[in-house]
Amino acid sequence: MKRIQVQYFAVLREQAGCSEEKIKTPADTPAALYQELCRRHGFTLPAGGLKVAINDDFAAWDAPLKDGVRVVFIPPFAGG
Amino acid sequence: MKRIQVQYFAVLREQAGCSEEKIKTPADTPAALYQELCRRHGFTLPAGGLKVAINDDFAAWDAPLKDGVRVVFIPPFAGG
Amino acid sequence: MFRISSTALNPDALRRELLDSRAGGYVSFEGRVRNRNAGREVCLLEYEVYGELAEKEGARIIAEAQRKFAIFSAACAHRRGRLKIGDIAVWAGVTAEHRGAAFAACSYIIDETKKRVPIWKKEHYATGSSDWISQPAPGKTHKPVAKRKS
Amino acid sequence: MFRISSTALNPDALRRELLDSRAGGYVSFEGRVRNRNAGREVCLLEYEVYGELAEKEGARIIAEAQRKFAIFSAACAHRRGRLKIGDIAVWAGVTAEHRGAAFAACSYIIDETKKRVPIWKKEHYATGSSDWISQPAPGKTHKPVAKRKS
Repeated sequence: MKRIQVQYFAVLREQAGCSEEKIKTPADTPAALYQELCRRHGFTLPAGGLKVAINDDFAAWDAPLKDGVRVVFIPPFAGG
Repeated sequence: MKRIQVQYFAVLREQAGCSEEKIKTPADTPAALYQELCRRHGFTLPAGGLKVAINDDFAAWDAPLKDGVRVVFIPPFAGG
Repeated sequence: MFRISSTALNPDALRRELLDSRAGGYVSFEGRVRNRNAGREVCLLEYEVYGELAEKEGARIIAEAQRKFAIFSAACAHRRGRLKIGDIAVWAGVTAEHRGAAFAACSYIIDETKKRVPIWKKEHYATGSSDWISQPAPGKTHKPVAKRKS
Repeated sequence: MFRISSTALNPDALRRELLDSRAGGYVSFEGRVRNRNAGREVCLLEYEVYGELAEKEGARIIAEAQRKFAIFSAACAHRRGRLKIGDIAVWAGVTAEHRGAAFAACSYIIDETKKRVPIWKKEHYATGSSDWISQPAPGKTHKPVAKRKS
Protein backbone atom coordinates (compact mmCIF):
# COMPACT_ATOMS: atom_id res chain seq x y z
CA MET A 1 0.00 0.00 0.00
CA LYS A 2 1.20 3.51 -0.87
CA ARG A 3 0.43 6.75 0.85
CA ILE A 4 -0.62 9.29 -1.76
CA GLN A 5 -1.71 12.88 -1.32
CA VAL A 6 -4.50 13.80 -3.76
CA GLN A 7 -5.49 17.37 -4.51
CA TYR A 8 -8.76 18.38 -6.18
CA PHE A 9 -9.78 21.43 -8.20
CA ALA A 10 -13.01 22.78 -9.63
CA VAL A 11 -15.69 20.19 -10.40
CA LEU A 12 -13.65 17.33 -8.85
CA ARG A 13 -13.19 19.37 -5.66
CA GLU A 14 -16.93 19.90 -5.45
CA GLN A 15 -17.76 16.26 -6.19
CA ALA A 16 -15.14 15.01 -3.70
CA GLY A 17 -16.33 17.51 -1.10
CA CYS A 18 -12.73 18.39 -0.19
CA SER A 19 -9.74 19.99 -1.84
CA GLU A 20 -7.17 17.52 -0.55
CA GLU A 21 -6.96 14.10 1.02
CA LYS A 22 -4.35 11.54 2.05
CA ILE A 23 -5.16 8.01 1.02
CA LYS A 24 -3.66 4.55 1.22
CA THR A 25 -4.00 2.68 -2.04
CA PRO A 26 -2.71 -0.40 -3.87
CA ALA A 27 -2.95 1.55 -7.21
CA ASP A 28 0.23 1.38 -9.33
CA THR A 29 -0.67 4.13 -11.78
CA PRO A 30 -2.70 7.37 -11.84
CA ALA A 31 -5.22 5.52 -14.06
CA ALA A 32 -5.84 2.86 -11.41
CA LEU A 33 -5.99 5.51 -8.67
CA TYR A 34 -8.58 7.55 -10.57
CA GLN A 35 -10.77 4.45 -11.02
CA GLU A 36 -10.61 3.83 -7.28
CA LEU A 37 -11.49 7.50 -6.52
CA CYS A 38 -14.40 7.41 -8.97
CA ARG A 39 -15.90 4.55 -6.98
CA ARG A 40 -15.31 6.38 -3.70
CA HIS A 41 -16.54 9.88 -4.72
CA GLY A 42 -18.85 9.20 -7.66
CA PHE A 43 -16.86 11.43 -10.06
CA THR A 44 -18.79 11.92 -13.29
CA LEU A 45 -15.84 12.93 -15.49
CA PRO A 46 -14.31 10.16 -17.60
CA ALA A 47 -10.51 9.88 -17.26
CA GLY A 48 -10.22 10.51 -21.04
CA GLY A 49 -11.10 14.18 -20.53
CA LEU A 50 -8.63 14.77 -17.69
CA LYS A 51 -4.91 15.31 -17.37
CA VAL A 52 -2.85 14.19 -14.42
CA ALA A 53 0.07 15.75 -12.59
CA ILE A 54 2.51 14.08 -10.19
CA ASN A 55 4.46 16.41 -7.87
CA ASP A 56 3.35 19.42 -9.95
CA ASP A 57 4.45 18.11 -13.35
CA PHE A 58 2.25 16.70 -16.04
CA ALA A 59 2.52 12.90 -16.03
CA ALA A 60 1.28 9.94 -18.08
CA TRP A 61 -1.75 7.94 -16.90
CA ASP A 62 0.42 4.81 -16.78
CA ALA A 63 3.35 6.44 -14.96
CA PRO A 64 4.50 4.48 -11.89
CA LEU A 65 2.91 5.77 -8.69
CA LYS A 66 5.50 5.98 -5.94
CA ASP A 67 4.89 6.16 -2.22
CA GLY A 68 4.55 9.71 -0.88
CA VAL A 69 3.84 11.58 -4.12
CA ARG A 70 1.22 14.25 -4.65
CA VAL A 71 -1.29 13.59 -7.43
CA VAL A 72 -3.63 16.09 -9.06
CA PHE A 73 -6.34 15.07 -11.51
CA ILE A 74 -6.90 18.04 -13.79
CA PRO A 75 -10.43 18.47 -15.14
CA PRO A 76 -11.00 20.31 -18.44
CA PHE A 77 -10.13 23.96 -17.94
CA ALA A 78 -10.58 27.31 -19.59
CA GLY A 79 -8.57 30.25 -18.38
CA GLY A 80 -9.00 33.73 -19.77
CA MET B 1 -4.74 81.01 -66.44
CA LYS B 2 -6.06 79.42 -63.25
CA ARG B 3 -5.56 80.49 -59.69
CA ILE B 4 -4.47 77.46 -57.65
CA GLN B 5 -3.59 77.20 -53.99
CA VAL B 6 -0.73 74.79 -53.40
CA GLN B 7 0.14 73.36 -50.01
CA TYR B 8 3.46 71.69 -49.14
CA PHE B 9 4.45 69.16 -46.51
CA ALA B 10 7.68 67.65 -45.26
CA VAL B 11 10.52 67.55 -47.78
CA LEU B 12 8.54 69.54 -50.38
CA ARG B 13 7.79 72.23 -47.81
CA GLU B 14 11.48 72.52 -47.00
CA GLN B 15 12.52 72.55 -50.67
CA ALA B 16 9.83 75.13 -51.57
CA GLY B 17 10.73 77.23 -48.54
CA CYS B 18 7.06 77.76 -47.69
CA SER B 19 4.08 75.68 -46.64
CA GLU B 20 1.56 77.30 -48.95
CA GLU B 21 1.44 79.54 -52.00
CA LYS B 22 -1.10 80.92 -54.44
CA ILE B 23 -0.06 80.65 -58.06
CA LYS B 24 -1.39 81.48 -61.49
CA THR B 25 -0.77 78.67 -63.94
CA PRO B 26 -1.79 77.45 -67.39
CA ALA B 27 -1.44 73.81 -66.18
CA ASP B 28 -4.50 71.63 -66.91
CA THR B 29 -3.57 68.71 -64.65
CA PRO B 30 -1.69 68.09 -61.40
CA ALA B 31 1.04 66.42 -63.50
CA ALA B 32 1.63 69.59 -65.53
CA LEU B 33 1.48 71.73 -62.40
CA TYR B 34 4.07 69.59 -60.62
CA GLN B 35 6.43 69.89 -63.62
CA GLU B 36 6.09 73.65 -63.46
CA LEU B 37 6.73 73.69 -59.69
CA CYS B 38 9.78 71.46 -60.08
CA ARG B 39 11.30 74.04 -62.39
CA ARG B 40 10.42 76.84 -59.98
CA HIS B 41 11.54 75.22 -56.69
CA GLY B 42 14.05 72.58 -57.78
CA PHE B 43 12.10 69.69 -56.23
CA THR B 44 14.19 66.53 -56.25
CA LEU B 45 11.33 64.03 -55.88
CA PRO B 46 10.08 62.46 -59.11
CA ALA B 47 6.28 62.65 -59.54
CA GLY B 48 6.19 58.83 -59.70
CA GLY B 49 6.84 58.61 -55.96
CA LEU B 50 4.20 61.15 -54.96
CA LYS B 51 0.44 61.18 -54.58
CA VAL B 52 -1.73 64.16 -55.23
CA ALA B 53 -4.84 65.53 -53.51
CA ILE B 54 -7.33 68.10 -54.83
CA ASN B 55 -9.51 69.79 -52.21
CA ASP B 56 -8.45 67.21 -49.59
CA ASP B 57 -9.29 64.10 -51.63
CA PHE B 58 -6.85 61.87 -53.41
CA ALA B 59 -6.94 62.62 -57.15
CA ALA B 60 -5.42 61.28 -60.38
CA TRP B 61 -2.37 62.97 -61.90
CA ASP B 62 -4.38 63.63 -65.07
CA ALA B 63 -7.50 64.93 -63.32
CA PRO B 64 -8.73 68.28 -64.69
CA LEU B 65 -7.39 71.22 -62.68
CA LYS B 66 -10.17 73.74 -62.08
CA ASP B 67 -9.77 77.36 -61.13
CA GLY B 68 -9.70 78.00 -57.40
CA VAL B 69 -8.92 74.48 -56.15
CA ARG B 70 -6.40 73.56 -53.49
CA VAL B 71 -3.69 71.07 -54.53
CA VAL B 72 -1.38 69.08 -52.26
CA PHE B 73 1.52 67.03 -53.59
CA ILE B 74 2.07 64.23 -51.11
CA PRO B 75 5.65 62.98 -50.71
CA PRO B 76 6.32 59.42 -49.55
CA PHE B 77 5.24 59.15 -45.93
CA ALA B 78 5.64 56.86 -42.93
CA GLY B 79 3.41 57.36 -39.95
CA GLY B 80 3.74 55.35 -36.75
CA MET C 1 7.11 36.79 -16.36
CA PHE C 2 3.94 34.82 -15.71
CA ARG C 3 1.94 35.68 -12.64
CA ILE C 4 -1.22 34.50 -10.90
CA SER C 5 -2.82 37.37 -9.02
CA SER C 6 -5.48 37.41 -6.32
CA THR C 7 -6.03 41.14 -6.74
CA ALA C 8 -7.18 43.35 -9.63
CA LEU C 9 -4.87 43.42 -12.65
CA ASN C 10 -3.53 46.87 -13.48
CA PRO C 11 -2.55 46.94 -17.18
CA ASP C 12 -0.83 50.29 -16.83
CA ALA C 13 1.47 49.04 -14.06
CA LEU C 14 2.07 45.72 -15.85
CA ARG C 15 2.99 47.59 -19.02
CA ARG C 16 5.46 49.83 -17.23
CA GLU C 17 7.43 46.74 -16.14
CA LEU C 18 7.92 45.83 -19.82
CA LEU C 19 8.90 49.12 -21.39
CA ASP C 20 12.28 49.53 -22.99
CA SER C 21 13.77 52.34 -25.08
CA ARG C 22 14.63 49.87 -27.85
CA ALA C 23 10.99 48.82 -28.19
CA GLY C 24 9.17 50.37 -31.12
CA GLY C 25 6.06 48.26 -30.67
CA TYR C 26 3.95 47.27 -27.69
CA VAL C 27 0.95 44.97 -28.10
CA SER C 28 -1.30 44.03 -25.24
CA PHE C 29 -4.35 41.91 -24.71
CA GLU C 30 -6.92 42.15 -21.94
CA GLY C 31 -9.58 39.50 -21.44
CA ARG C 32 -12.54 40.82 -19.47
CA VAL C 33 -15.52 39.17 -17.83
CA ARG C 34 -18.44 39.49 -20.22
CA ASN C 35 -22.05 39.89 -19.21
CA ARG C 36 -23.13 37.04 -21.48
CA ASN C 37 -21.67 33.70 -22.55
CA ALA C 38 -23.37 31.18 -24.83
CA GLY C 39 -26.60 33.15 -24.54
CA ARG C 40 -26.76 33.13 -20.71
CA GLU C 41 -26.51 36.21 -18.53
CA VAL C 42 -23.42 36.00 -16.34
CA CYS C 43 -23.29 37.85 -12.97
CA LEU C 44 -20.02 36.70 -11.49
CA LEU C 45 -17.07 34.53 -12.38
CA GLU C 46 -14.88 32.44 -10.13
CA TYR C 47 -11.37 31.43 -11.16
CA GLU C 48 -9.65 28.54 -9.44
CA VAL C 49 -5.97 27.92 -10.14
CA TYR C 50 -3.61 24.99 -9.64
CA GLY C 51 -0.94 27.48 -8.70
CA GLU C 52 2.29 25.47 -8.76
CA LEU C 53 1.64 23.95 -12.17
CA ALA C 54 0.09 27.14 -13.59
CA GLU C 55 3.20 29.16 -12.82
CA LYS C 56 5.50 26.49 -14.25
CA GLU C 57 3.48 26.09 -17.44
CA GLY C 58 3.03 29.86 -17.79
CA ALA C 59 6.78 30.43 -17.49
CA ARG C 60 7.32 27.81 -20.23
CA ILE C 61 4.88 29.64 -22.52
CA ILE C 62 6.68 32.97 -22.03
CA ALA C 63 10.04 31.29 -22.73
CA GLU C 64 8.62 29.70 -25.90
CA ALA C 65 7.34 33.07 -27.11
CA GLN C 66 10.79 34.58 -26.52
CA ARG C 67 12.32 31.80 -28.63
CA LYS C 68 9.75 31.76 -31.45
CA PHE C 69 9.37 35.50 -32.08
CA ALA C 70 11.78 38.44 -32.42
CA ILE C 71 10.58 40.20 -29.27
CA PHE C 72 12.23 42.04 -26.40
CA SER C 73 10.01 41.13 -23.49
CA ALA C 74 6.74 39.40 -22.75
CA ALA C 75 4.56 38.92 -19.71
CA CYS C 76 1.21 37.47 -18.75
CA ALA C 77 -0.92 37.75 -15.64
CA HIS C 78 -4.07 35.85 -14.74
CA ARG C 79 -6.57 36.41 -11.94
CA ARG C 80 -7.75 33.92 -9.40
CA GLY C 81 -10.82 34.40 -7.19
CA ARG C 82 -14.17 36.08 -7.77
CA LEU C 83 -14.55 38.57 -10.63
CA LYS C 84 -17.37 40.89 -11.62
CA ILE C 85 -18.50 41.91 -15.11
CA GLY C 86 -15.84 44.08 -16.73
CA ASP C 87 -13.01 42.91 -14.45
CA ILE C 88 -9.81 41.89 -16.22
CA ALA C 89 -9.31 38.13 -16.04
CA VAL C 90 -6.14 37.90 -18.05
CA TRP C 91 -3.57 40.31 -19.43
CA ALA C 92 -0.64 39.76 -21.79
CA GLY C 93 1.86 42.28 -23.09
CA VAL C 94 4.76 42.07 -25.52
CA THR C 95 7.37 44.58 -26.69
CA ALA C 96 9.34 44.23 -29.90
CA GLU C 97 11.28 46.27 -32.40
CA HIS C 98 8.68 45.53 -35.06
CA ARG C 99 4.95 45.17 -34.61
CA GLY C 100 4.42 41.92 -36.54
CA ALA C 101 6.40 39.93 -33.98
CA ALA C 102 4.64 41.68 -31.10
CA PHE C 103 1.15 40.84 -32.42
CA ALA C 104 2.11 37.22 -33.14
CA ALA C 105 3.76 36.66 -29.76
CA CYS C 106 0.92 38.25 -27.78
CA SER C 107 -1.65 36.11 -29.57
CA TYR C 108 0.49 33.00 -29.02
CA ILE C 109 0.81 33.64 -25.28
CA ILE C 110 -2.94 34.02 -24.83
CA ASP C 111 -3.79 30.98 -26.96
CA GLU C 112 -1.32 28.75 -25.14
CA THR C 113 -2.32 30.06 -21.72
CA LYS C 114 -5.94 29.15 -22.38
CA LYS C 115 -4.95 25.73 -23.71
CA ARG C 116 -2.30 24.71 -21.22
CA VAL C 117 -2.45 26.57 -17.92
CA PRO C 118 -4.69 24.82 -15.37
CA ILE C 119 -7.17 27.55 -14.48
CA TRP C 120 -10.85 26.78 -14.01
CA LYS C 121 -13.70 29.17 -14.49
CA LYS C 122 -17.10 28.91 -12.85
CA GLU C 123 -19.85 31.07 -14.26
CA HIS C 124 -22.64 32.22 -11.99
CA TYR C 125 -25.80 33.08 -13.91
CA ALA C 126 -28.60 35.55 -13.34
CA THR C 127 -30.90 32.55 -12.87
CA GLY C 128 -28.98 31.52 -9.74
CA SER C 129 -27.35 28.46 -11.31
CA SER C 130 -23.65 28.05 -12.04
CA ASP C 131 -21.37 25.93 -14.23
CA TRP C 132 -17.71 25.07 -14.57
CA ILE C 133 -16.72 26.03 -18.10
CA SER C 134 -14.22 24.19 -20.27
CA GLN C 135 -12.23 25.18 -23.32
CA PRO C 136 -14.54 25.10 -26.34
CA ALA C 137 -13.89 23.02 -29.44
CA PRO C 138 -12.57 25.32 -32.21
CA GLY C 139 -15.33 27.67 -33.33
CA LYS C 140 -17.67 26.71 -30.49
CA THR C 141 -18.60 28.74 -27.43
CA HIS C 142 -17.65 27.55 -23.97
CA LYS C 143 -19.72 24.78 -22.51
CA PRO C 144 -20.31 23.30 -19.07
CA VAL C 145 -17.79 20.63 -17.97
CA ALA C 146 -20.26 18.33 -16.25
CA LYS C 147 -23.84 18.32 -15.17
CA ARG C 148 -24.25 19.63 -11.67
CA LYS C 149 -24.84 16.97 -9.02
CA SER C 150 -28.49 17.02 -8.10
CA MET D 1 -12.67 57.23 -34.06
CA PHE D 2 -9.46 58.42 -35.69
CA ARG D 3 -7.68 61.36 -34.12
CA ILE D 4 -4.57 63.45 -34.75
CA SER D 5 -3.23 64.81 -31.46
CA SER D 6 -0.76 67.57 -30.73
CA THR D 7 -0.36 66.44 -27.13
CA ALA D 8 0.85 63.23 -25.48
CA LEU D 9 -1.28 60.13 -26.14
CA ASN D 10 -2.72 58.57 -23.00
CA PRO D 11 -3.48 54.90 -23.71
CA ASP D 12 -5.38 54.47 -20.47
CA ALA D 13 -7.78 57.32 -21.30
CA LEU D 14 -8.12 56.20 -24.93
CA ARG D 15 -8.94 52.68 -23.79
CA ARG D 16 -11.60 53.88 -21.38
CA GLU D 17 -13.48 55.45 -24.31
CA LEU D 18 -13.71 52.01 -25.94
CA LEU D 19 -14.74 49.77 -23.09
CA ASP D 20 -18.03 47.95 -23.21
CA SER D 21 -19.53 45.26 -20.96
CA ARG D 22 -20.09 43.01 -23.98
CA ALA D 23 -16.41 43.07 -24.87
CA GLY D 24 -14.49 39.96 -23.83
CA GLY D 25 -11.31 41.00 -25.60
CA TYR D 26 -9.35 44.22 -25.85
CA VAL D 27 -6.22 44.42 -28.01
CA SER D 28 -4.10 47.52 -28.22
CA PHE D 29 -0.98 48.60 -30.01
CA GLU D 30 1.41 51.41 -29.08
CA GLY D 31 4.16 52.54 -31.39
CA ARG D 32 6.91 54.38 -29.56
CA VAL D 33 9.85 56.43 -30.68
CA ARG D 34 12.91 54.20 -30.67
CA ASN D 35 16.43 55.27 -29.83
CA ARG D 36 17.78 53.67 -33.02
CA ASN D 37 16.56 53.23 -36.59
CA ALA D 38 18.50 51.58 -39.40
CA GLY D 39 21.63 51.63 -37.23
CA ARG D 40 21.54 55.37 -36.47
CA GLU D 41 21.03 56.90 -33.04
CA VAL D 42 17.80 58.92 -32.99
CA CYS D 43 17.38 61.84 -30.52
CA LEU D 44 14.09 63.38 -31.58
CA LEU D 45 11.30 62.79 -34.05
CA GLU D 46 9.09 65.30 -35.78
CA TYR D 47 5.71 64.32 -37.19
CA GLU D 48 4.04 66.51 -39.78
CA VAL D 49 0.44 65.76 -40.74
CA TYR D 50 -1.79 66.70 -43.66
CA GLY D 51 -4.65 67.02 -41.20
CA GLU D 52 -7.76 67.20 -43.38
CA LEU D 53 -6.84 64.18 -45.50
CA ALA D 54 -5.35 62.25 -42.56
CA GLU D 55 -8.59 62.44 -40.62
CA LYS D 56 -10.68 61.45 -43.66
CA GLU D 57 -8.47 58.51 -44.54
CA GLY D 58 -8.16 57.46 -40.90
CA ALA D 59 -11.95 57.43 -40.51
CA ARG D 60 -12.20 55.25 -43.64
CA ILE D 61 -9.71 52.76 -42.16
CA ILE D 62 -11.69 52.49 -38.91
CA ALA D 63 -14.91 51.97 -40.89
CA GLU D 64 -13.25 49.25 -42.99
CA ALA D 65 -12.05 47.47 -39.84
CA GLN D 66 -15.60 47.57 -38.46
CA ARG D 67 -16.86 45.99 -41.70
CA LYS D 68 -14.15 43.36 -42.14
CA PHE D 69 -13.90 42.02 -38.59
CA ALA D 70 -16.40 40.98 -35.90
CA ILE D 71 -15.49 43.75 -33.49
CA PHE D 72 -17.43 46.12 -31.23
CA SER D 73 -15.34 49.25 -31.41
CA ALA D 74 -12.04 50.50 -32.76
CA ALA D 75 -10.02 53.67 -32.50
CA CYS D 76 -6.68 55.05 -33.54
CA ALA D 77 -4.77 58.16 -32.51
CA HIS D 78 -1.58 59.58 -34.00
CA ARG D 79 0.73 62.30 -32.76
CA ARG D 80 1.88 65.37 -34.62
CA GLY D 81 4.77 67.57 -33.55
CA ARG D 82 8.07 66.84 -31.81
CA LEU D 83 8.49 63.58 -29.90
CA LYS D 84 11.26 62.28 -27.64
CA ILE D 85 12.54 58.71 -27.29
CA GLY D 86 9.88 56.56 -25.63
CA ASP D 87 6.98 58.88 -26.49
CA ILE D 88 3.95 57.20 -28.03
CA ALA D 89 3.63 58.11 -31.72
CA VAL D 90 0.57 56.02 -32.53
CA TRP D 91 -2.01 54.04 -30.59
CA ALA D 92 -4.75 51.71 -31.79
CA GLY D 93 -7.30 49.81 -29.71
CA VAL D 94 -10.03 47.33 -30.57
CA THR D 95 -12.67 45.57 -28.50
CA ALA D 96 -14.42 42.39 -29.60
CA GLU D 97 -16.28 39.44 -28.21
CA HIS D 98 -13.50 37.12 -29.32
CA ARG D 99 -9.80 37.83 -29.35
CA GLY D 100 -9.00 36.62 -32.87
CA ALA D 101 -11.04 39.41 -34.44
CA ALA D 102 -9.54 41.97 -32.05
CA PHE D 103 -5.94 41.02 -32.92
CA ALA D 104 -6.66 41.00 -36.67
CA ALA D 105 -8.50 44.33 -36.65
CA CYS D 106 -5.87 46.10 -34.53
CA SER D 107 -3.10 44.89 -36.80
CA TYR D 108 -5.11 45.94 -39.89
CA ILE D 109 -5.67 49.46 -38.54
CA ILE D 110 -1.99 50.03 -37.85
CA ASP D 111 -0.86 48.59 -41.19
CA GLU D 112 -3.33 50.70 -43.17
CA THR D 113 -2.61 53.83 -41.15
CA LYS D 114 1.09 53.55 -41.95
CA LYS D 115 0.34 52.87 -45.61
CA ARG D 116 -2.42 55.37 -46.29
CA VAL D 117 -2.54 58.25 -43.80
CA PRO D 118 -0.37 61.21 -44.90
CA ILE D 119 1.91 61.65 -41.88
CA TRP D 120 5.59 62.42 -42.34
CA LYS D 121 8.36 61.63 -39.93
CA LYS D 122 11.66 63.45 -39.65
CA GLU D 123 14.36 61.77 -37.63
CA HIS D 124 16.95 63.91 -35.90
CA TYR D 125 20.17 62.00 -35.22
CA ALA D 126 22.81 62.21 -32.51
CA THR D 127 25.21 63.39 -35.24
CA GLY D 128 23.14 66.56 -35.74
CA SER D 129 21.77 65.56 -39.15
CA SER D 130 18.15 64.73 -39.91
CA ASP D 131 16.12 62.91 -42.57
CA TRP D 132 12.55 62.58 -43.72
CA ILE D 133 11.73 58.88 -43.52
CA SER D 134 9.45 57.01 -45.90
CA GLN D 135 7.60 53.72 -45.65
CA PRO D 136 10.10 50.90 -46.17
CA ALA D 137 9.75 48.27 -48.89
CA PRO D 138 8.52 45.01 -47.28
CA GLY D 139 11.25 43.59 -45.06
CA LYS D 140 13.43 46.69 -45.27
CA THR D 141 14.04 49.32 -42.63
CA HIS D 142 12.93 52.89 -43.15
CA LYS D 143 15.08 54.97 -45.46
CA PRO D 144 15.50 58.68 -46.19
CA VAL D 145 13.04 60.14 -48.71
CA ALA D 146 15.51 62.39 -50.50
CA LYS D 147 19.01 63.63 -50.07
CA ARG D 148 19.14 66.82 -48.09
CA LYS D 149 19.74 69.95 -50.10
CA SER D 150 23.35 70.98 -49.64
